[in-house]
Amino acid sequence: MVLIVLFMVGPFVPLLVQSFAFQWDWPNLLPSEWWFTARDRARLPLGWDYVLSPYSRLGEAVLNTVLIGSATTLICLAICLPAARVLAREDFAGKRAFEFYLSMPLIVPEAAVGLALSVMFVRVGLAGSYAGIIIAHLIPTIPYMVRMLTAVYQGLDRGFEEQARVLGASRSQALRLVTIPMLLPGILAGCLFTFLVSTNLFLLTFLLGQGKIITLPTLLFAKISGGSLDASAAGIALVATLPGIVLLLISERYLNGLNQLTGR
Amino acid sequence: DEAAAGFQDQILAGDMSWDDVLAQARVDGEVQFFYWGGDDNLNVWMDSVVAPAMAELGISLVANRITGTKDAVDLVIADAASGRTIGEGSVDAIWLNGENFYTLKQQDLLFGSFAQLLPNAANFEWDEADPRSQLNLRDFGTPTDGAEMPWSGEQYVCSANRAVLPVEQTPRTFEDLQAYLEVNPGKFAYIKPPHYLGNTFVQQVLYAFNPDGTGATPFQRSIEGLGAAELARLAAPGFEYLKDIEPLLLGGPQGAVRYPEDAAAAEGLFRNSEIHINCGFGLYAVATKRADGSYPQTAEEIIFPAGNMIKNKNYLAIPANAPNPAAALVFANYMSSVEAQVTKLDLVGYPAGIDPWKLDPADAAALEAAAPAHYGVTQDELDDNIAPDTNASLVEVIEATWLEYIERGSSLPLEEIVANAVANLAP
Amino acid sequence: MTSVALQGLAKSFPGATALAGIDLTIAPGELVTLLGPSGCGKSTMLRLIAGLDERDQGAILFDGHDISGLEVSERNVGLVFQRYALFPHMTVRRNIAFGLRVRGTPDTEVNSRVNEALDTVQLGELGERFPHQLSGGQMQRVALARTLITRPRLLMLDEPFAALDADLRRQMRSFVRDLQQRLGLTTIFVTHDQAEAMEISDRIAVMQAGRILQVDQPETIYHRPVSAVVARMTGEANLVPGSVVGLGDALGVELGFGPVPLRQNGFTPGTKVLSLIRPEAIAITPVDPGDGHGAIQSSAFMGQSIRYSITAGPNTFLVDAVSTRRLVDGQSVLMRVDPAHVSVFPPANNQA
Amino acid sequence: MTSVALQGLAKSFPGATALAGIDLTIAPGELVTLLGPSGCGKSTMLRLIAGLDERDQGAILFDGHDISGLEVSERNVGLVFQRYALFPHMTVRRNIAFGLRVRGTPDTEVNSRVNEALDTVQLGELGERFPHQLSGGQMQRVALARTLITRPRLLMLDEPFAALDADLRRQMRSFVRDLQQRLGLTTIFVTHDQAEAMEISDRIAVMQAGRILQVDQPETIYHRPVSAVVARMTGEANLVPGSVVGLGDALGVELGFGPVPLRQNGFTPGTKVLSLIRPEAIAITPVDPGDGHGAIQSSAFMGQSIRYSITAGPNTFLVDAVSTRRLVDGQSVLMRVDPAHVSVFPPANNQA
Amino acid sequence: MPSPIWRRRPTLQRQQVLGLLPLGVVMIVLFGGALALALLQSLGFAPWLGINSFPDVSYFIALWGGASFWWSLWFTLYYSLAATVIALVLAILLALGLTRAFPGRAVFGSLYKLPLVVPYAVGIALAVIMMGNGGVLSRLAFALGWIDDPAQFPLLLTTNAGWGVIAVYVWKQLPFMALAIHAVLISAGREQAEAAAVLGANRRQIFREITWPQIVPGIVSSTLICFAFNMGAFEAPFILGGGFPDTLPVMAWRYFNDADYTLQLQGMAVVVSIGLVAGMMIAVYLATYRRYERSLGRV
Ligand SMILES: Nc1ncnc2c1ncn2[C@@H]1O[C@H](COP(=O)(O)OP(=O)(O)OP(=O)(O)O)[C@@H](O)[C@H]1O
Ligand SMILES: Nc1ncnc2c1ncn2[C@@H]1O[C@H](COP(=O)(O)OP(=O)(O)OP(=O)(O)O)[C@@H](O)[C@H]1O
Ligand SMILES: [Mg+2]
Ligand SMILES: [Mg+2]
Repeated sequence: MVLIVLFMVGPFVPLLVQSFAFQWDWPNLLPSEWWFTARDRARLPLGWDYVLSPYSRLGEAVLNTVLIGSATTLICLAICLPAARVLAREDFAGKRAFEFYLSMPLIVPEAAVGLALSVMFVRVGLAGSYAGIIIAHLIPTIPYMVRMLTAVYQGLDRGFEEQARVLGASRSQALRLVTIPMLLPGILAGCLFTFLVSTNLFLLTFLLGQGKIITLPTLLFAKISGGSLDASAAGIALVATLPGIVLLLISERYLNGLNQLTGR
Repeated sequence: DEAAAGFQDQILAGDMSWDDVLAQARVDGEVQFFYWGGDDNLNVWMDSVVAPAMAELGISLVANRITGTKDAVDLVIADAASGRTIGEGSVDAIWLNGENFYTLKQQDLLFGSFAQLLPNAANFEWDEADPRSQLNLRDFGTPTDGAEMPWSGEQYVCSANRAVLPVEQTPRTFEDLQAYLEVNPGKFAYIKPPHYLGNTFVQQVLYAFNPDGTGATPFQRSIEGLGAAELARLAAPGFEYLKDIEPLLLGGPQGAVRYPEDAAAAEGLFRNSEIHINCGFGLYAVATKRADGSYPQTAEEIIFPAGNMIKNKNYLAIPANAPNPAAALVFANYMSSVEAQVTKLDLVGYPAGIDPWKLDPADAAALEAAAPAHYGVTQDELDDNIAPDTNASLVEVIEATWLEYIERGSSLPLEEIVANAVANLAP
Repeated sequence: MTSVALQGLAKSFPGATALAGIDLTIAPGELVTLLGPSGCGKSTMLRLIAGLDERDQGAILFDGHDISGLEVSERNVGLVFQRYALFPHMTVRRNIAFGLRVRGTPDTEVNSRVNEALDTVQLGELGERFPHQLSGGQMQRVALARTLITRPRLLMLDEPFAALDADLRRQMRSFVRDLQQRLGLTTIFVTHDQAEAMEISDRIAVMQAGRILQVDQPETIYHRPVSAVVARMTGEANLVPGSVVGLGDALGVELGFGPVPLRQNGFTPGTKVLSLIRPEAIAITPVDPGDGHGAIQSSAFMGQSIRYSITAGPNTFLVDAVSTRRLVDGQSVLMRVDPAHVSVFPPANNQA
Repeated sequence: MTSVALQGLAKSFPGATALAGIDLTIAPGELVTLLGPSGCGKSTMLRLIAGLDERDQGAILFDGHDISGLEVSERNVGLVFQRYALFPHMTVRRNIAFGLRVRGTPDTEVNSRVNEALDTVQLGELGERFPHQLSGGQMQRVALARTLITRPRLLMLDEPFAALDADLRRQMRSFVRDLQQRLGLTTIFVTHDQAEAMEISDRIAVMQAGRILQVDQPETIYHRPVSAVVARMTGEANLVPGSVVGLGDALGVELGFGPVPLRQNGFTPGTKVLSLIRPEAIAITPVDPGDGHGAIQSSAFMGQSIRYSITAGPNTFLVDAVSTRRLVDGQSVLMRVDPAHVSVFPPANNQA
Repeated sequence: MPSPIWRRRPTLQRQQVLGLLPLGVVMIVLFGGALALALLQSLGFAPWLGINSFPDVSYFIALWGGASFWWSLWFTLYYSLAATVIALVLAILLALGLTRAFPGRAVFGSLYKLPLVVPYAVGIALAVIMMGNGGVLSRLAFALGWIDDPAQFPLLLTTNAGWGVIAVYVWKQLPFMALAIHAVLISAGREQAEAAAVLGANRRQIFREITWPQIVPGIVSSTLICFAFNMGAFEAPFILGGGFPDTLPVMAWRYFNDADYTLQLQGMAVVVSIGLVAGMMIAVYLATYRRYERSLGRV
């Protein structure tokens, strides 16, 4: 157990060290010179100075990541919520097939979708645009959102809505005053996870962003694609970890963890 | 876009004053520039020096950092394929050279012959008669035809870590290197082709082992001119050498040769003394990399491979479907200004793309003053060992040959491999 | 106070006929209980009346007016579900206020009526709690208050106490009954517990498989069920096969311990019948072996009474006797039964 | 047949004392019921005996041997959970066979014993079904069979019928009792339903807050509870405050309808006491107004009996009378009580 | 004799359709369109590149005819499967561990989810810094005196043995699986396990007979998702893989980035092949699982 957790969070320690290193050569276990002692000599921003400067484009990447993630989440929610209601409550011909189709994006390679979409999007002018990326992000996020919302809806006894109706509430009042508030924790968890999936997507963003739209994963990928890691890459990797940590804390604190994620 | 097409016709016909171009550029308002974003120093310079300068001209510079120059070329092609012509594409300017320029040129996707129309064309040597004009007129052997503007010079320079490699053991030739590796197996690696740095290393090997002893010269010809069989003959000894040293390269002694993927990876190996010599483009690399911590403080430049250190230039090209062609021209003009060249040399350490002898003395002096220091070698020694690039049409063939012969370890005779590569690459 | 009439109400689901033609009239202020096994259509009937499901056939009349065309929210009925369906995200107060708020009642009135309702169900202090902070009985009372506050024309309670334990159930039973009588609410109560039905109802409608078998007052249902099925559904029952015999100028029925006069008419002697005798209707007296009608097989102490199993002739009878002193197994007993408490059913009737 | 002894058994959880020193001895073949409200520690006791939780203090002896050191799987006890805990992924057969299979019993023996067990619980044909294809009562019987097949030394049933409806519950009660007696199994049965406890037990242990208040036979518990608390927990009870009076040379207690001779000793006249009279212990006779001890306030038909609420003097009595004919509200009645059925408790005892 | 109905409520049918419509449209147009396009392109339909030889299986023939495809397929499968299996074993251990009470479980229980919420690229960065020959592990080995030159450290990254790729997958997916399994264990409660214990089952028997069937559905769905993802993943094998022969997604990528644009169709054929192989494996897996489920009475 301890080993497993060490395996999962332990590597963040050297990453942190690397981000503060100026020179850290093999076989030293600590840098021979730290970034803060070297920074005065440097003519251009080094390490964290670079990471936190506008030149690193980190701010832009964070902003894009959050923006795309939020928009994807909202649209995904708007599409999936009504569908989840039907899927959770009704039975209809072809339902199983439809549900299977909905989970297909989980098993179809991202590369296939990304490469095909980029061909499509170039033709309709969506490539390299926020709209294009957001639309593309819907594909891998929908299966999760639908699953989670369906589970949430299944967990909600129809009785509550019916009770509201019997008490004199109109359909919309029942939805507004009873159904939505009761679904809220589940909806939030779904949104959280969708946001997470979206912010973790690399290939789709990369293929459809055409280098014009950078997000945390694409920025970091560009930094480490050669298979090496300098101080500024380490810094960016750490920053790229932050949104996840924030979401994790929120979900652990307020939403009974990510447990709903496993829907069924 | 008819307006843009009109502009293109006018400017290329020389019917337009620079002031008109400037005015039109302000109308364009922005310029979409695509460049390899893997160098933090360059990024800083681009954002802190170039962007403000462009803003002063009323143009906002959108500097798109890409991981591979080819991505931008692909974009141009994809745009063109979906019917976007001048004024409608998404790329205004690309920092490129060699293959990528060759591709655009082949596909007829370049804006036109603009280079000599720019005011700062005065900073370059265009006289065919002067051999020093070669790098402005030809890019990897491909005539530039003014479709791209020289922007930066580069020279392939290797560095040694003096902490592990004493001066007296420093190799000057490939044979020296092999001897060194016999004693220190695994302590060298070159970047994996088709990365251009890897390609460059391979080209230098081919020059050095040219069986005719004519060095780079035959490699200046295009593949049509040279022919596959002749290329195979010229390249065979070089490839033999590459094959021979493979077991002595990084990881070779352990049975699994490793070619680093890019410059950053190679630098990491060099920092950790996994390799003793690191090669790449970068006349002033030691200075800049010592300063930013990516090289050990004991790194020095060396002369290797003596006489075959490829020197070239890289360029700014404007695609045929540039959305803001006027702004792109203004941008290209700025980038070849003395001011831009001086700050670039100073901050990024990229050698000047303009030709000092064409400048007035004050400017030339400023440029010289801005140049970072050399460690272990002098500028003259470096100047004395240069060689030209290989013709772009050969590069792809050589690259494919390397992949087949070295990486995949094909047992086919080299001639056949080269022939296949040529056949495959024919459109 | 509203009268309710169901006329030929029918409803099928794919694969199941939930209601097969129900006729039932409920007087204003009356509490009618639907008693029947799981799946017999009790909930379906309530849902049709509330408008939550759509009837296939028949009419639902409130005070003589057909309400079928009205939306759920317009019917103004109260329906308390088995598992309360309290809104977990609202405090007790807000739960109770819900019906008024959706009607746009002004806040001040809402407030005073909520207070009143809280008092009615004796939960004055718990207004600010959330449902999960309440006990089962308290939740049930909130559910009641929430429904009552809208002054429904008809109150419907669907197995409201099913989730409560035995004691609480008994308490809530009388609480609901008192409230209903005090407010004079026309009420339909659903249960499958006969004791509950007996105790709480003005009339009981015994249901099976989507039909009403009998509607009557509890005493009538208990003592004069129309069929053996109803008899079994309404309490422990000795159902003894036998035949009608002439007993002087009247008729009697042979039970295994001597013929008993029959209060029902219309049988001819010799007819095979099934006789119903409730366990507590048999009185036993210990006698010497040989003198009795039968012998005690086993007994179980049940608190209030002792249940004996007694073999008499070919039949075995359950007999409940008040638990004064317990007779030992094997004891011979004389058995007596009040003829007023014997019912017989013709064989045809035994199927229903 | 195993005897079980608990000695000073205690267990605390963070924030709750579940058991505060339990002493209890169970004879071989005896069925002892734990009766008590939710949270009084019934389940905890079973879990300690089974070894699922570890005791804080005390000893558990089987046939005089301390078993505390044994693993759960080595204790060979049977525990049937409230919600059965059938293995949903195994057929009925495999569920039942489980205990034998994990012991490595040969297949042929497993088979024959499973068949036997299926017969015992009368589920012969359902062997290939999965739990979700069974009704509640059937699941319960599978759970029983699964436990019985391992021939446990001690059978423990934790509210086994809580999830069943009233009728099924009554059926299962006698089923389990029969089985237990037939197999002679030492058994601990847990319930919070007093009627169930009365009917099924050899002895009842009445529990509250981690302690046993009284262990006795059902009759004793019902008629001679040691405290008012036990009285209330074991059935409907009239608990009337009054004082001890001299009654000739014996003692009596004033109940509101004349003094009743007291069968208990040790009280001095004038002592304030609480008297227990069960509702069915009072006999009433309708009389003319003015002649009676009290008047009927209200009545409820309960099937077997009619429950009257009768005011006599300062007290209100619940009286259960067999439902022959129902007296009207307001009717004056004479009240009589069998002195053998009156218990009194000293005030100190009323708290416990 | 139905009485007049004044106002009809909208039928459920129409509401259903309306509810499903937006989702259906997005999924069918976007996702379905992308799939169709990929398929078309792999069969020679790409008029925008001036190619239209549809239907034309030559791209598949060329692809499947070369040994390198099969090598790539092998590596793709190997990385995906090895990572999934390793992650699964660790995840089961972790999930079982988390059901026990121990000091610090709360922190522990949150900490292990960290990889779940960070991008793969971060995991790759961690692999680079830990596992490279100049990385932290190598330095630790030096500090322990096991090696004295980075070259002596076993090659973990950029090798076809794929340690780095597998490590990143495991790192990222272990929490996902553990979470799924843990959630199942929590919702299943301890009752069944306790019942089994009382019936005489020991720990091992309880795991095999009770716990395993409980967690199998969670295992299947999470391994399925992870395996499919691994089959199509690009970043990790691109950066940490051993180079030629690359995994199939990287191979597709290289085709797409080749100077020869017609190779894009070849790339699509690769991508479609991935989908086919993954689909086949998943179908077999699901069929096996269904059979198992049926034996457990779950339909
Ligand atoms: N929505 C539905 N779809 C299909 N069948 C249904 C539906 N609702 C009820 N039924 C069927 O209609 C019949 C009557 O169901 P109903 O719920 O009215 O029974 P009930 O008497 O309330 O039973 P219980 O005591 O279990 O609540 C049952 O056979 C049931 O299966
Ligand atoms: N695992 C536990 N952790 C903390 N407290 C517990 C635990 N198990 C039981 N308790 C507490 O111990 C006390 C006795 O619980 P127990 O389950 O034995 O009651 P019970 O008599 O079986 O009640 P019920 O009738 O509701 O089943 C209760 O206060 C309960 O809250
Ligand atoms: Mg119902
Ligand atoms: Mg319990």
